[in-house]
Amino acid sequence: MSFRISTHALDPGRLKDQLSADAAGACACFEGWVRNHNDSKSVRALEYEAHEGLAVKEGEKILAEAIEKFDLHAAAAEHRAGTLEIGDCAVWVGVSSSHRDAAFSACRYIIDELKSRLPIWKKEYYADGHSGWINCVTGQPTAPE
Amino acid sequence: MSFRISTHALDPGRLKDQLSADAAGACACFEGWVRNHNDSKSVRALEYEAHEGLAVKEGEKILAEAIEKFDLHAAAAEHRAGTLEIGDCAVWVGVSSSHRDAAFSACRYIIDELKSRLPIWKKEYYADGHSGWINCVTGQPTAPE
Amino acid sequence: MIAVTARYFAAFRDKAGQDTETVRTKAKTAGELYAEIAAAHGFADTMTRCKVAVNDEFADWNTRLADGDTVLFFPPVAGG
Amino acid sequence: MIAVTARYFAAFRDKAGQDTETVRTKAKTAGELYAEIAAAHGFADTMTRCKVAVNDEFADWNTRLADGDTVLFFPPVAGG
Repeated sequence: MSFRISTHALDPGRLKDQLSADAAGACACFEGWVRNHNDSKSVRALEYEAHEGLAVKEGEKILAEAIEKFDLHAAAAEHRAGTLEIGDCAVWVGVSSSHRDAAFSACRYIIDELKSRLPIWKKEYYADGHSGWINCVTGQPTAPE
Repeated sequence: MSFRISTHALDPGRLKDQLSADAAGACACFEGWVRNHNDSKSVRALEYEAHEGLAVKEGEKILAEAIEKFDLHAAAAEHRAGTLEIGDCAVWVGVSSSHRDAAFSACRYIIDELKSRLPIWKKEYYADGHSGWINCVTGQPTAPE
Repeated sequence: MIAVTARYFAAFRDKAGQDTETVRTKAKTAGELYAEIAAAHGFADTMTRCKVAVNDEFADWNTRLADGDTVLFFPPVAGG
Repeated sequence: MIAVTARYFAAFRDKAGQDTETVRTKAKTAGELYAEIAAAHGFADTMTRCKVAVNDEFADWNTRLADGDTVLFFPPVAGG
């Protein structure tokens, strides 16, 4: 079980290696990628700001909850911090379990909890030169700058 | 969109490359691995027999259904045929979409449909020297040999 | 009477002891042919759990057979 | 009166124009301190949508403050 904040490109292949277990029959992974749009706005880059210490503590707690709740063989996740471009992987989640029901449910649980509980904020830089911190409720910039 | 039957080891990293799309914000992947057990029996290897022509036709139909139903950017899957050992990847499914709801639902839809509709059969070889074709209803060998 | 080629996969092939045979039959549909063959080779699976293809296309059990057809019998898939 | 260190993240830091400040306050809890600071810097988010940490541990808004505490104010996360 490991959760990390990384300022370098994520490596899903290497991350998935942690999930191997001879008793595991199912592996589900999720990746969040930087999209070229948010609603009607054209996005050219994103910046993620994290409070690393609290994010790691909370991330590890979420993974432990998932392992317990879904009886997993392994779970891991990593979140980017820093500046990302279109197509970059912002977050990776992976789990292994005996059967696929648990794998899908656990992977979904982890990404949902990470997105709502981690102290990580996203600033979008638009093609028109503006930028803004994204608000979790509306999905819109809180105050375009 | 591509579905293939492969007699060689699957390469999830390369397979996932097909899913890239600038408008995609979510990517979900599933892998089915060969487990070291089925119920109480200790498994040492598996053999998958496929009718390749019909499996490919049906696999491509399932991917097309998922793309339509969940408005995906891309979907791909590959299934192994031949002899596999513990830990080998027997089937890989991956999708990309704008948001994660669609990605999880579509990935689950595809693996469920592949498992029930593809003309692919699994023979388990047990540690005790016996072997048997696996029955879809009971999960047990139909007639141990 | 028509002559068709029957092909067996996985557990069906093991039970039949061969993967292909030529069958002369009065069966009019794929389902009637399965009933004959299942009795001859001891296939225990009901039609609803198996699949059939005629000339390399999935077909339903009511598909009418013609002389020279190739009929593929698929036992239940692993599904796990 | 106590003196605490307030730290701001993301949109809060941009609005406050600084990431850290020392605040002398009569606030007894993290929530009372947020109310003061939100008024001073124009933070519009309600407490239920934000989070607070005291001395590097997540805390609830009723947590009592002591002189010398460091209080971290987290605006709503992106969640998307």
